[in-house]
Order: sequence, then structure tokens, then C-alpha cells
Amino acid sequence: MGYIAKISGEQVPVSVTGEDEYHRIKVGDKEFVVDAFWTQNDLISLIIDGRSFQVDIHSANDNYGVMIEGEHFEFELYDERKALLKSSAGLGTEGAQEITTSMPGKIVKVLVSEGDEVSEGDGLIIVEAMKMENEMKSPKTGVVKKIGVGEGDAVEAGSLLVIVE
Amino acid sequence: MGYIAKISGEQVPVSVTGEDEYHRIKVGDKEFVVDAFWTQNDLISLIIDGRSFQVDIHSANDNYGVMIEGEHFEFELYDERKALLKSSAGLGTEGAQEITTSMPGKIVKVLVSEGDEVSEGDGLIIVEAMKMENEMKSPKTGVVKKIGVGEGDAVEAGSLLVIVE
Amino acid sequence: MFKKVLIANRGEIAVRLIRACRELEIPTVAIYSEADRNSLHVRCADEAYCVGPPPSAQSYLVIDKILEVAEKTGTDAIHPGYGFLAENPEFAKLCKDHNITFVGPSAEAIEMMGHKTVARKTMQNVGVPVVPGTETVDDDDVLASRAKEMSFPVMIKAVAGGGGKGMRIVREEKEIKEAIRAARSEAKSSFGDDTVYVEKYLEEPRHIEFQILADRHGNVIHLLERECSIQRRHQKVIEEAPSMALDDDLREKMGKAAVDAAKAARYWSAGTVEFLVDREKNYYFLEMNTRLQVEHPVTEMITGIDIAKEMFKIAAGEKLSISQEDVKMNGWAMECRIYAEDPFNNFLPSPGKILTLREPSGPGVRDDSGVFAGYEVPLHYDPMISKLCTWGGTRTESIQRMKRALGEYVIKGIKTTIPFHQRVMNNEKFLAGNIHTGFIEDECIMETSDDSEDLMNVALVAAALHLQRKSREGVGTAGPEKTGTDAWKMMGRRSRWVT
Amino acid sequence: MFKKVLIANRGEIAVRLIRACRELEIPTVAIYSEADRNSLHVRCADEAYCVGPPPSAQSYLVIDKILEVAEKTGTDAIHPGYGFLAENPEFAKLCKDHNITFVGPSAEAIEMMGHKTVARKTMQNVGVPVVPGTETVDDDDVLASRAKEMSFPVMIKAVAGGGGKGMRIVREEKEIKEAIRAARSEAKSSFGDDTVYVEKYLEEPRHIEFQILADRHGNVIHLLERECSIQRRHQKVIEEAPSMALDDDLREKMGKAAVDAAKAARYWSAGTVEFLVDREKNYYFLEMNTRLQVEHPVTEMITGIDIAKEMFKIAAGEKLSISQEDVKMNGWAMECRIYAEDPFNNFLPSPGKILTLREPSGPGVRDDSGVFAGYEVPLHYDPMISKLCTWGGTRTESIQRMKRALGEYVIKGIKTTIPFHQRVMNNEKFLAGNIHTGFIEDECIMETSDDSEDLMNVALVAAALHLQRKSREGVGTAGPEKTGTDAWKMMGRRSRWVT
Repeated sequence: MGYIAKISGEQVPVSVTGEDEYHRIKVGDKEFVVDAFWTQNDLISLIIDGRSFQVDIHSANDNYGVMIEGEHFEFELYDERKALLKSSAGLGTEGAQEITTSMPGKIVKVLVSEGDEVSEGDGLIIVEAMKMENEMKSPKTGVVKKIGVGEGDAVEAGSLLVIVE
Repeated sequence: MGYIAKISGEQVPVSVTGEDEYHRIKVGDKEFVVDAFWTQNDLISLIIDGRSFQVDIHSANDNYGVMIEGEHFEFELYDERKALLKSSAGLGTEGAQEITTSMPGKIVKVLVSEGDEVSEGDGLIIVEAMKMENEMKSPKTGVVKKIGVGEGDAVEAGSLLVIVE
Repeated sequence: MFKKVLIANRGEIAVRLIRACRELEIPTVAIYSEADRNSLHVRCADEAYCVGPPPSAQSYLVIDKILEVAEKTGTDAIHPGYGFLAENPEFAKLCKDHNITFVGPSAEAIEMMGHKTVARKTMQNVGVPVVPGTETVDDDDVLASRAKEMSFPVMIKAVAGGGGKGMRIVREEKEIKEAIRAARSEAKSSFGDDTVYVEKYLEEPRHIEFQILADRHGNVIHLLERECSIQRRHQKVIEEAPSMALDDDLREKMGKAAVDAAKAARYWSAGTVEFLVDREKNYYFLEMNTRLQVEHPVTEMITGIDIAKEMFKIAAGEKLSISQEDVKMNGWAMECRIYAEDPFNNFLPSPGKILTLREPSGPGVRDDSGVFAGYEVPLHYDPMISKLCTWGGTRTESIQRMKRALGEYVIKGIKTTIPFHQRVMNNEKFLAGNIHTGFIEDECIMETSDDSEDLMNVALVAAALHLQRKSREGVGTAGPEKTGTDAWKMMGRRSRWVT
Repeated sequence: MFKKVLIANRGEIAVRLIRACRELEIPTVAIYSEADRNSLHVRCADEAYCVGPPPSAQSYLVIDKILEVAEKTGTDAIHPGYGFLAENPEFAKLCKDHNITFVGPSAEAIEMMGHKTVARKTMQNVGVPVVPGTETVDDDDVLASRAKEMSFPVMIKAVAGGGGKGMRIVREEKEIKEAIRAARSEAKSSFGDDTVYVEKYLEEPRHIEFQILADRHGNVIHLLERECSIQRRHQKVIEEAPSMALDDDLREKMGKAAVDAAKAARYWSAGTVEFLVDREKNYYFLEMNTRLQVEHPVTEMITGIDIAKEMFKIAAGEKLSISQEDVKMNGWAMECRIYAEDPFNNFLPSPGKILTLREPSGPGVRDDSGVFAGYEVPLHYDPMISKLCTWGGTRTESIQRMKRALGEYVIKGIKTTIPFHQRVMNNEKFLAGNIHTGFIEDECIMETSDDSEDLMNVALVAAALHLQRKSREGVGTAGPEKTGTDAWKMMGRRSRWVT
């Protein structure tokens, strides 16, 4: 099977051949011969060229979180068919950036207005969650295109706060 | 729902009424009001009259193994319909007792012959498993009705070794 | 000893105290909010009662309800843990009025030490040096101008503060107003009291504290020091005992000051006297915490004394069974607080369900955890989920063990601060012991990254196998694409090839 | 220090050694049999290589294959753990021939001490008392008559024995032939050598052993004693350090005898000198184990010395960094060996898949485990799955902690000896320290039962809820009744209302 991994905006082709416990896997132009043992769906023991790895996997849609030896890695991974769909639909993330909150909370302060120019790292909005105030910063230099909330609003996980373009 | 628990040959009726987190459960003639929280299918937190219990359950067919506060309990539990079936099929265990092995091993020695009279606790057969020799003892006083294996045999888990009646 | 003890707390400290009671063979009563029905402390206790809805102001802080449970269950002692009601003198007093022993100091001692400015005065009276600072001031403008007079940097502090909350450091005049507002707001929501004052902020100080044990018969000893200089947002995140900054001479002097401080407050129970130590090894009284502290395990590990159990014995009126001479320093202990926070995303809280949990163990490792696999970290409370401690014969060994243990620790489903601790444990300055309370900010810990491209490849290999298996089983990949945000959404930071 | 270490073992001890190497920052190579692909030691090591089919004679005992892996991977040291090749002098010699450091004593020392009757003679020569006994005898009848001359009870012992295997106690003449046969057969399959001899069996002796550390420069110290009197089938199941039977005087005398024994064998590395101590506090040399022992953690806990790491340092040629005076006894430690055995069914091995695993933690608890949730305990090897240790300031505290920890330990899917340990920890004689090697048999531990009818009711409540939920989901109850045996089959014992 052919897959595309997307890491920091870069696309890396990954392909899997071989069956059962021995697999040949190409990442970019490197090939690995892999002995894989599944303990549970999300816990795998890999032995690659004698090197042993215990790997914990967490996946949600195309997003993968992988833990190995205490290190965490995150990337997107999908098959080639979907990669084609994605590129034709223009689902790149270079343009507008949505700032969302990953947990319920309260909007303490909105620091910018729509139309403001902001630099990467500028504070946009202060959210209180789990008793702490957290300042959401701009992921890029650009213009505040939309503000989705007002001061004092209670927000749910996943709420759109700001769009910077 | 009405159930029958079978413990040490004794039958205890158990019934469950009530929904969601609060249940009324009768065991014999005692009634319990139970607040149950399921973490996984086999891990439950129970609060009964303020008393808190963390319960781990292992079930295989009608056989239940339950761990609470480091104590282990074992019994059979089935619904009333099946209890009826069981009693009409005469599946009591008072009569013949089958001695089986729960793991693969090798028969080192057979200490009795068919027709021998044995007392509870008498050695019947020696099985080697996991590098240890284990003497299987008679669960009751009676007569050796059948010997299912011979010395030197390799046996699988669940093999019938001896029947004592 | 007590017939039954109620633990007026939740999370890891409730579990810690239930363990102590179990070892002392005292039955325990847990209380829980509606958000905590599925908590570990509820499962571990002998009895458990719900005391209200999720917000702590409606549950863990409601004194009447807690005393009602205590009376209903025949409880004769209440341990408050830390936070919540631990330093509430009114609660200590009400326990006494109900003939229930409060496992902690007297209401008077809590009151005296809880009010930071009163505490400072008490210490000055017995000759313990304190950091220069103001009285409390209600008017923001007056407070701001007092701060200006002291010259920046200064620290805004809540008089009722603790655990890093209600504190703000101010380096420039233009920041002062917003800092006072934020400190007051945090103090109000955390302690119900928005009174603040201003202290001179020492540059690159070490935070060093002495653990005190005192009985109700006037015997006071200290169990050596802890160094808690590794802080983030003024909250301790890594602690160790002993401290590299002290030699035997300074240890004795500060230990004596700590004992004097406890005596001045007519203190009994376990308590902690906190000091700041500057580069010239001058020490200043900071505050006294009149409770069991989060970081007590490191002291237990180097002294062999179970502080939680000692608190119960002292509360029951027993005399201390150990004298100062019996306290021997044995090896080195390190603690990393594991939070449900995303260290790669500005330490934003990361509540959610723990899908997998594998705790480290083996030689020299202790994990005081409040969670289990299947547990949902609620968003209503402090996001600390466990305290990982290691012991070694030397500081180096304790750090090597910590690295090993952090590598073994697997928590899946939520983000945790484990990667943060791994970076600290590999930081040159930390290894050399060159630390101060601004260490985390100065070192930009999360911007360092190991060059582990190999491991990234392994991660891709594993994910590809996972995806292949998933598509064969025909689950999850064919459905419609979810839009919007999700658990792995990255925000305000560059993506990582490697971490 | 070494560039890379191969661990020629499996299970918990392989994990223990990998942890030691990780703390020393030495990369590790694991070996595994086909039955162990899914083992914890394979996952923990940096590298892992399969060395053959499940039977250890075709994998873990195949010296050539192991040396081949060592050479291929650039390994410069091999640690054998315990069991398997740990006390095989040929292996030690071959390692040397391949320029690989054997992390253990010299082949000569292993050979001398491994041969029990040679060891006995060596000890007699340096004035250490030994238990009366015979030479080795090949002919069963001659051996039987020699045994008769000594007067019963006697003990048949394999010269190559260890870990309780190849031993049989004989109390009556009529049992002697079968006992010799069984001892020889077990010795043959465990050690490949069926030579046995006979020793006088002391009545109600204590088993007390001294941990030795010796470097390659002639320095020998002991790390105090362990008491290992709680045995089943001559195999230690509970160990503690120190021993209640010794006072400082006897401790010093026996410690000196142990050091003398090690010196007589020109010993280096970690080792253990075992003694029997009778009711009159006479002590007799039993044997010397020339390896790291299962129960080493209790010594580590009371001395703070990491014995596994010391072995690597000694093997690398370092001098001992500690002298006898530096060895301080600190508190009390207890170890319970957790086996995959059914204590309610004559301790029959209980292999199978571990469905749930929750390990105890918190103050004073250490678990050295070789398993994880999802792991299938294979039936080819020793059924020990973990060693649970607790430390306390006193023996009482270490026992209280052990009770607490055993209560927290959940292993589901297989039977374990946890209920057995709980009974011992509540036994009056054990609590009083009145123990000897026949304690388990004398006390009929598994026949005691707590009167916990209440808990039985709770178990029924939980099971009823479980069954109701299951039938609603429509799984599992409608199918045909399985016939024959199953995992919960009870055999040879009465069923239990309560356990």
C-alpha cells in the first residue's frame, strides 16, 4: 500500500509491502525490513535490523500521535487516493489559520480586532480553562480575518476563536 | 432479571432491578442499593450504602472470577432460564469428578489403577509442566472410574486425566 | 489512633493519604464531586460520598456538607490534603467545634501563617530575615506606585496565595496594572480573597524550603531541605532533596531558622518553611505552608520518614518518636510533577480520557498517581495527575533513574509534561545544579530538540502498519473527513519532525 | 565502562538488568526464544535477536548462538542474570576466549562453588561450619543406605542444584528411592546433571544468607543478610532483610564467615553465601550462589546500593567504591515473589494471557516485573512474573506496606500467588518473626480463610450487573454451553465461598 505522510508541511511517501510479521516499508527512499508484533491495536513491538522499539500509537482521523522511547511524534498519514482528493480540493494549510480551543473555557480578554495586522507570536485572546489563564498566540504573521467570540463567552472544545490570514 | 449463583454446590438466587447508575440487587434475602460506574467492561466501581468497592471481573461462560480488595471469589452465575435447563439435564457435579489439567505437560507417573479405591487427597497422577512435577490429588473419596492417559504421554490443556466417582 | 478518617480532598493526594491510613489500618471516607465519581480516590477509599456538583466552590469547599458526611459516618478525624480547605482556619476551627480532629496545625497557626504579611512580621520578630516588601493595599493605583518606589522587578502576591496562583512578576512599569488585575482575579477565584501585596523580586534566587515536624507537646524538628527552584509560572514542577546549594553549615543555620519559625507560630503537625536563597547564599523567609506539601515524597525518600503517617500520629496526640539527631540524610531524591498539559503547546491543559497507562517501576522509583487507564481527566481541577519520584545514592543516580523512569512512563489519550521533564533531565545547567527560579524561562526548555530523525522514521513505519491494518479491517478510513479542530490540532507552534 | 551489553536471560531479571544499563547509559542487546517475541525484555532492550525455539535447551542455553549474537552486535560484555547459563563455568570461559567480559565471577570460582561437595570441603578448610552430609554417589541403593546411616530426616540435593530444583526432603525410609529418582530427574532436566548427594536435614532451620560484593583487586565486603526462610517446595517465596534472628554480634560473625568464604574461592562480582541457622543460633554453610540472586532487591533497599550496577562496575575492573564501614543498615525490606500459579489449586502453574495489569506504587513500593497487559505467560519457563518489594522504617511498616501493595495489585487473566502472600502477611507467627523453612507446610497457609461473606455478596452483585449488561448487548450467553474443563475449573480442593 502507498501512503503519504505530512510532517511540518512536507510530504513524505511511505509504502508497505510484505505480509505477516515481516514487512518491507519504504519511508522516502529508505527501506526498512520490519518484524512487527501487535500486543493490542495501539501497542506494537518493532524489531528493525535488530533494533527494538516499543511503539504506542494514537490515531484520530488522519492524525497520528506516536510515542517511542518517551519521545512523541505527530503527523498526518493517509493513503494515496485520499492524498489526491486532498490536493484537488486544495486543502492546504498555507493560507488562513484557524485558532481553536481544545477544551471548554471562558474568554477573558480579546486582544485584537478584525482587520488588525499581527506578527507570529503576538497575543490574540486570553482563555481561562482549568483555573489558568492562557494567552493564545498567532501562529503566523498576517491579518485578523475573523473573531468568533466575545469577552465573557463560555466556549466549548473546538470552538473557533480567531482566523489569521 | 433473575439469576442463580452456584457457590460450593449451594444455589443462591440473585435479582437485579432498577436502571442506570442506581440498581436494586437482591442476593438471597439481602437487598443492596448500588451505585455502579463502569470504567471498562470488566472494571466496576460500586458504592453500596457509602461503602466503596473496586471490582475486577473475569468471566468465561457461566464461570465468574471476581477480585475485590485483593480477595478472589469464584462461582457460577446464569439466568433462571438456563438454571432450569441445567437442572433438567442433571448437570450436577455431586457424582463423578473429572480431573483435568489446565496446561500442556507430560505424564510422569500414574499412581492408581482403574477400580482403585481412593481417599480425598490421595495422589492420582504426576504431571510435569513448566519444569515442575505436580501431583494431582483426588478431590473426593471414591473409586477410580477411568484413567485417560498413560505414563510418558504428552497432554494438552484440558485433557481428561482421571475420573473419580 | 483514629477510628475513621475522612479525606477532604481528591486526586493523587487523596490516594496518598488513603494509602497512609491503610498502612495504619484506619478506615477511610472519601468525598467526591459529581465530576469525580470515576476517580481513583473514590475506588481506593473504604467509603465514598458525593458532596456536590463539579465546581469546587459547590463541593470540595463546602464545609457544611463535608462535616455532615463526617458526622454521618462516625469519622473522628479529617485530613484536608493540600489546596481546597487545607489552609482554611475557619475549617480547622469548625472541625474542632464538631469534636473532629483536624489533621493539621491549629486554626490560629494557619491564620497567622496564611496571612503572608502577618507571617512576615512574625518572622522578623524572631530574627528570621525576610524579603523586602509592602503591606497589603486595596487600591490598585496606590499599590502600583508603592511597587514603583521599590524599583523593578517586583512580585505581586496574593496574601492568601499558594501553589503559584495569584502571583505575577513585573519587570516594567507599564505591566504593573495588568499584573495586579490578573493576580487579584486569580487569587479571587482560587482562594476567594483578592488581597495582594508587593515584594521585591530577587534575581535568579533559589527556592529552598525546610520540612518541619512538630508535635502538640512543643517538640519541633526539621527533616532537612528541599530545593524547588524549577518552576513554571511560579509553580514548582521539579523538586529535589537535598539541595546542592547548601553545605552542612548553611543547612544547620537555615534548619534552625525554620524550627524557630515554627516555634514562633506555636506550630504543630507537618509544615514547610520556605526561603529564597540569593547568589551570595543569603536566605530570606518567603512563607510558611501550614499543610502537607505536594513535594513531600522527596523528603520521605531521603529520610525514610513517612510524613503523612506522622501527621496522623501527631494529630492523635502522640509525641514525636524521632529527635533531630535521628534525622539522617540518605542519598538523593528527585520529583517530576506530571501534568495533563501539552508542553509543545504552551502547556495548555489537556483534559480527556486516559486510554493507556503504563507506570514506571523497578529500583528507586515511586509514582504517586491519581489516575488509571479508563479515567477521564476532568477539566474542573488542577491538571496534575501524578508525581514521579526517583531515589539514588547520588544526585547523578537519581537523575539517571528519572530519565529511565520517564522513558518507561506511557500515558496515552492526553498530553502530559513528560517530554518537558525529559528535556530538563538532559539540560547541562540542570545537571550541574546551576538552577534558579527563572531557569525554565531562561533555558527555553521546550525549544531544544533531540536530533532523532531515525525515531521519526520508526514512527512512520509503525503508523503505516497501523493504517494498513485499520483499512483491512475496514474501519475508520472510508468515512467522511471530520472538519475543524481535533485532538492533534497544532496551534501557535511549528510542527515537529522530531521532538 | 562497556560499549554494549548482552543480557543472556529473559523475564523480570532481563528487564532489571536492562534498567541498570539504561541508568549507566550502556546500550543493551536482548536475546529471545520464539516463545518470547512478545516479552517485556525484548521491548525494553535497544536491540533484540531470536536465538531459537521455545525450549531453553534450544535457545537460552545454546552458548554458540548467544556468542554469535554478541559478536555480530559488537557486544563487549554479557550478563547472564540468574538461572540458565549464570552458573555455567564453561560459558564464563568461552566468553573470555571470545574477548567478551562475563559479568560475574571467574569460571574457576563458579566451578568450585557450583559443585556443592567441593564447595563444602573448601569451606571446612577455612573453618566455616557446614551441614553434615555425604559425598556424591551414583548408585541409588548405595546413596539410600548412606542416607539411612545419617538417620532421617535427610535432604537429597543435586550438586548442580539451585532455585529449589533437584531437591527432596526424606523423612521415612520408604520414601527414599522415589525421592532420589525425582531429584535426579529434576536435576537432569534443569541442569543437565543428575548427580546428587545427601545432607542431614536440620529441623526448623532458618535460611539466612549474606550478600557479597568483591572486586577484581581482592576487596571483599558483605551487604548484610537476607532471611529467606519462607519457602515452598524448597524454593524461596518471601524474603526479607535484615533478619530478626541475628543480633549485631552474630551478624558480624556470620558476615565475616561469608567474606572468608568468598576469599577462599578467590571470588569477585556479586555473590551470596547461604547458611542454615538452627534454633540454638548455630550456623552452617549451605552453599554459595555465584550470581545475582532473585532476592537482591531487599538488600538494595536497606543499603541503598544498586547491586546490579555494581556488578557491571566490578566486571569493568573498577575498585569497590564502598568499604565495609560504609554499609549501613537502613530500615526493613520485604519481597513477595509473584508466580503465575494457582494457590488454591496446589500452586499449579497458570500460564495464559494477562488481560489487566495494575501494579501497586506509592511510598516504599518497588515492583520488578517482567510482564505487561496483553502479555501471554508462556509455559516453557519459570512461572515467576514479578517481585513485589516494600520498604519500611521497621519490619512492621514493611509488612503493612506489603499488605497495602498486595491489595492494590491487580493481575487478571491468570491466577497468581497474591492471595497466598496476603495470608502469610496476616499470619501471627510470621508477624512475630517465628519462621523457619518448613513454615508454609506447618501453617497450612492456604487453608486459613478470612470471614468475608460481605465481600462475597459484593462479588455477586458485581457479577449480576456484569451478566445483565452482557445479555443486553446480546453477547456470550446465547451460545452453546462449552463442555469439559475451563480456566476456572476447580480441582482437588473445596470450592470457596470466601477466600
